[in-house]
Amino acid sequence: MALSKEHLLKVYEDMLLIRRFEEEVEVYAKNGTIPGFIHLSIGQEAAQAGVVDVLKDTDYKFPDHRGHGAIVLSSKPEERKRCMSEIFAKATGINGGRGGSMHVHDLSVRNMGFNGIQGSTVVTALGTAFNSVYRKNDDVTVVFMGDGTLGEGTCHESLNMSATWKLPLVYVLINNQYAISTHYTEAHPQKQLSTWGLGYEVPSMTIDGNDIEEVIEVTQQAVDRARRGEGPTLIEMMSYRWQGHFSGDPAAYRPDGELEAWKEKDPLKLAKEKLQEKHGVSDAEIQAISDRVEVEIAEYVKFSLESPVPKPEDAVKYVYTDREVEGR
Amino acid sequence: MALSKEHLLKVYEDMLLIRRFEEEVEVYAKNGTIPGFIHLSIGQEAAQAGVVDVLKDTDYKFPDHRGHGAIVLSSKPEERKRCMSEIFAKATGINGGRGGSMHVHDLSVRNMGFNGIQGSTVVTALGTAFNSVYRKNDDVTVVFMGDGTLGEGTCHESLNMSATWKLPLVYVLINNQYAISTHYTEAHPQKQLSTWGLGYEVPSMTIDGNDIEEVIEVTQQAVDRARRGEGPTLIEMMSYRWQGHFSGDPAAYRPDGELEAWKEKDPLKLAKEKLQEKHGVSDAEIQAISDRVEVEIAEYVKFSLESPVPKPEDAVKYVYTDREVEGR
Amino acid sequence: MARIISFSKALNEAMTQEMERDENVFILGEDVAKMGGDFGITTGIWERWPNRAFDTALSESAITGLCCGASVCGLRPVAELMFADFITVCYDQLVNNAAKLNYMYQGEASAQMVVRAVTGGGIRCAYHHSQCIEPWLMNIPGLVIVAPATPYEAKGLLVASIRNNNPVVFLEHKHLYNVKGEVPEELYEIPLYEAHVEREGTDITIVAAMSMLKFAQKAADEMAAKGISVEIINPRTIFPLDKETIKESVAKTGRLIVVQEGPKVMGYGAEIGAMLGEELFEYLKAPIKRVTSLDTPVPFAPGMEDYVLPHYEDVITACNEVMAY
Amino acid sequence: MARIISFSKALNEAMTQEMERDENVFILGEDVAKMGGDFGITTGIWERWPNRAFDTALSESAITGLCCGASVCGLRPVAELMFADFITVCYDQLVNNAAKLNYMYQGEASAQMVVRAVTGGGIRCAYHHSQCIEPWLMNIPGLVIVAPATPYEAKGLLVASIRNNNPVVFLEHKHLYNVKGEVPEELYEIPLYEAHVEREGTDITIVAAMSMLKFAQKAADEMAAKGISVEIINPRTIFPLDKETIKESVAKTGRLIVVQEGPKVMGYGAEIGAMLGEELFEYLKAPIKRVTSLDTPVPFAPGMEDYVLPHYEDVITACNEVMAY
Ligand SMILES: Cc1ncc(C[n+]2csc(CCOP(=O)(O)OP(=O)(O)O)c2C)c(N)n1
Ligand SMILES: Cc1ncc(C[n+]2csc(CCOP(=O)(O)OP(=O)(O)O)c2C)c(N)n1
Ligand SMILES: [Mg+2]
Ligand SMILES: [Mg+2]
Repeated sequence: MALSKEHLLKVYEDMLLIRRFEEEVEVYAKNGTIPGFIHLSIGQEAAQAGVVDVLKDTDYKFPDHRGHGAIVLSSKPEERKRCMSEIFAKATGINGGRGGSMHVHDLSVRNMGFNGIQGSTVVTALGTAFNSVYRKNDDVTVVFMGDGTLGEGTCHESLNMSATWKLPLVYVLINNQYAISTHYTEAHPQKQLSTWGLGYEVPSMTIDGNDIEEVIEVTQQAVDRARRGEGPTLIEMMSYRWQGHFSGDPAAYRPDGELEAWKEKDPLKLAKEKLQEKHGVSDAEIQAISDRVEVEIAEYVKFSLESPVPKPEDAVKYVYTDREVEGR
Repeated sequence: MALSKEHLLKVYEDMLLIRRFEEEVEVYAKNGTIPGFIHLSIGQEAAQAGVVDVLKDTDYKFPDHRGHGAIVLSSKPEERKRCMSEIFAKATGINGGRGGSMHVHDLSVRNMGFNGIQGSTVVTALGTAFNSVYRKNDDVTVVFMGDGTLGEGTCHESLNMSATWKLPLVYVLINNQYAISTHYTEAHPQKQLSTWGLGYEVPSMTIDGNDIEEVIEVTQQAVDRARRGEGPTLIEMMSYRWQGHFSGDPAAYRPDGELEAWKEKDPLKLAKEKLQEKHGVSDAEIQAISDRVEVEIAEYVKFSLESPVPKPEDAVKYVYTDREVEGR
Repeated sequence: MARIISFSKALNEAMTQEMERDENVFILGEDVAKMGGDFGITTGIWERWPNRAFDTALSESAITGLCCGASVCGLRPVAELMFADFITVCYDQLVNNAAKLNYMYQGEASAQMVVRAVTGGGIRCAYHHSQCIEPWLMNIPGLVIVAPATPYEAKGLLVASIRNNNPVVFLEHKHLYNVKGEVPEELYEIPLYEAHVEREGTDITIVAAMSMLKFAQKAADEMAAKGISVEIINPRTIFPLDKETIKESVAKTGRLIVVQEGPKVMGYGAEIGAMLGEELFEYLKAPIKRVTSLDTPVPFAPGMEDYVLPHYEDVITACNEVMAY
Repeated sequence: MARIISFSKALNEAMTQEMERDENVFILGEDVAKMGGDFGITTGIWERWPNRAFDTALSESAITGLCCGASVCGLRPVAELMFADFITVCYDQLVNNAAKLNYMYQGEASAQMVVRAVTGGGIRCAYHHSQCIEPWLMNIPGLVIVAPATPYEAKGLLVASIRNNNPVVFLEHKHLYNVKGEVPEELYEIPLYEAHVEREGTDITIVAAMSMLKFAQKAADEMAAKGISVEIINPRTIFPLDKETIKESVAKTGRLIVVQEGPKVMGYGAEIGAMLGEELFEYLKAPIKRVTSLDTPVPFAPGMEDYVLPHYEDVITACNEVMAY
């Protein structure tokens, strides 16, 4: 599906925002400002931006561990800097700094956050999808997962149940070729992972996850189907992460030239070419987008750096809804 | 595949042995002699007898909770009475009475026993199959599972791994229509469960599990394939359990007439008809088989009833391989 | 006048009345709807609310995962786990998801779910259908484990558990299902986190939950005949423990016996014992005692299983020993 | 002369030398083969034995289930679980399968497997990558939990674990990987089930495992300067505990402090505390003390995480308190 010029411009800007967000996060992860480990989604912007573009604020989103992009784009514009300061472990973080990179949620836009156990959100997502059926509304749930995550037993239990009950659930399986160092063909028997979904008689397809137009088109169909109450869809989006598994992983397991080949399929480059060649967007317009994004990101970084750290003693808050836990 | 007369006679006797074994177990379960609960396999004799018929003593067998038939037929003839006395919780039981109906194993014939957690043996079976590859021998592993058990996440992890690594593993999925009270169409989205296996590009088929000839033919092919190192196969065998889920379950969830319709497809009746009509086996020959089986079963029962109970204090044995546990 | 019903019926009534009161409550699990549950506890619910009672596949992770997600949307799922031993296949959802949701969501949403689980031994079902699972969950802040001992508690604690906003693992001991007792018809809550002093006494404190309570009661009677006064504490909520009530009691008696089904090692008796050794050292007049199962899996043969399970006589021996000390 | 290597290297050497010695030993897990493990612990093994090192899918139940089945065939699998927190998704295979196999098979075969698991907090990875899991497994007879504190122990205990015929969960604390120490080049075993007296003393017994040992050592030094003599016990095998060594020590000192990472409630300190309250009551001169993490999940922000983890100062306070009692 060809997007309108306006639409493509919008998602191009979204993708650029992710790219730049991740690049800055990488800088501060590498220099030690950001604690813990960080999974970057550079190279996978189209899958994240495209899916979020299709969703409403009232749809439930389960980003995965490589989900900064989906997280930031799901957020209200004024909250985006707080997504970054969360990753910086700051008190202004959208979760007060207690979650960090792997656990950024914002219930006000139904970003449900991630759970560090791979495959866990894949079953939690059953619950929000079930809720739509129970309450007879048309909210859709989308869960992001990786090619590696498909190894977990929960994926089976989830697809089996959502398909049996026709829950409004879309599985976005970003096949970025690797689970840490293990290529997907070494962990799964089928040639394309989406074949798996067919075993449940669930509509399942493999698409170019770097082509934002294709991502939006196919996701829209799946979301529409879910909203109509016709059940789940599994979309395998082929893509590639440019960085290693986590920021700092040298990714020595990748064959020579593989990264370079995928850089040719850079989703931003593809979108930009379309904008320029098909829609006649000028260099100046592209530059203007870039400038806007720079301003935006610079603000996030500044905010993140300048924010105070959380109060240590707040660590004992919220263990129970109705009981205190002893502090020091 | 048509079996020879001798072969069909043999497996007919096998099936009759299961039938009579189960009928006696039911009597003593109902009158309280056998403790705990009992899952009977009456109606499913062909699937069990047929599969075991194909296997060697050196093949690994993982019976399921409804597996008395496969267990008894896997055993050496002189040990079969000890399978029954195990169910009777007797010291002479093949596991000293500590396991009971759900946990009868005999490592000397590679009956690996069951684990009460549905889906557990489905992953344990990976290990024995893996062993064949590691040691470069051609032992095959067969794991029995039910339609309900397919709900467990372990099934996915197992098939995914065995297919990726081409392990010599045959999944015998006895679809007896129900998991306790829940019909398989209410727990799974696909029309035939074997479709699921196709998602892994694993040869998967649905057969008449009450036709012992078909069971043997298809199992033989799967076992041969496994022995050749070509990987796993999933065989869905359609069948029906005549009794409720456990001995004592009134099975009120079954629609009127369903049981009667399946009794028409009694695997013993089908085999007997073939023997008589196609192979010209006489009533006297059939009677002779029946008589032999009666003598056999009567001996098992007598042995089970007369055996002593285990020593209570043996309960502390074998917790660790190299440490004692305190008794009373 | 007082109505006498079974523990099973009390549970059924708790769910039914809560479902009448709050349409966010629903039930799900294997065979809980059309059949009314493997133990018949959910009988009649599906007939009345076919859209609020769900039979599932054998998918305990999906069941509990669904509960987590649905909770966050404001629903109040009540799942049945059939045998508590099966908690092992959805352990992750309880430990790493449900227990931490309120913490992760900073109090904005929580896993306000109940997982009913049938616990304990004695029915000759061996290794995987006889275990006491509470110790496996008691190191997990965020979880609540509730353990009724009477029909009255069954109803009042289940109502409270359904209304509670934390994830509750609700233990139902197999041997209690047919026990009968007085249960008010109207809805009532028994507060969570509060142990109940079943009987006051001055010489020995016995802590005993669920089916072990009867051992404590019998022992208290037997000791009373000898002039020894036993105080019995029924924790009701096993985790987090009501330390105050236990401490108050032992501060008075100076002697503690924990009667606990399940292996001795790292049962709840361990936490109670250590807690007293820490906080009530100066009050202890005798060594603490744990009367428990042996440290083995649960075997099938009745004689073997009975050998492994806690023995009443050991409660009496423990009483005598702490008094003689 | 003495060779100094890291804890990581010691583990690698243990596996490598055991694989040289016994062809039944093999390794498997996520990224353990070609990449040499997420933490690099299995580096070089796949290069040497490409048919004895296996990268798997993200399927922890399949991995541990495979270990059980392969063990029964006489193999000796060594699986890596990456983060110990992931034990939740294969908890069933450890608790209901591996732990019970020898019992079920009446000693004819057992789960002679090792599951290596990277444990503990302090690396700013929040709720699901920072937990101490040993308490979740200590109520399960049949399991063994091993917890080395030094490079020397890492090698000797891993060798012993591989040779042991019970299922061993082998804990590797993240903070120890880079610690260096003396490690003999040749193969040696450190026996399981035996605690090690790290330092003899007469006034206070401190029990501390893995990375907590350094707190104990520092505290012992600090107290020694004040003339107080601390005995340090490193359990090495956390389950089953070497009760005798602990009892012998406390019989002498009369004072016990357990330093434990992970929440206080139902950590191993609970079992040790209760055991002493039972068996060594008359020797105790002061309340027992547990210095532990707070009873919360592990948060991400460094200040918050540090607040939750055990504090060294609390060890000193505990020492002063038991001496002042
Ligand atoms: C249950 C579990 N097992 C293992 C891990 C460790 N782990 C985190 S991400 C990851 C790889 C995931 O691969 P994939 O799903 O393809 O996502 P990608 O990282 O490629 O985006 C692994 C093994 C985990 N977090 N949880
Ligand atoms: C993990 C787990 N969940 C639930 C059960 C309880 N249970 C035992 S058998 C059974 C039904 C199994 O159905 P199926 O696999 O179709 O086998 P069948 O009984 O029909 O032979 C259930 C739910 C169990 N033992 N383990
Ligand atoms: Mg990937
Ligand atoms: Mg069935």
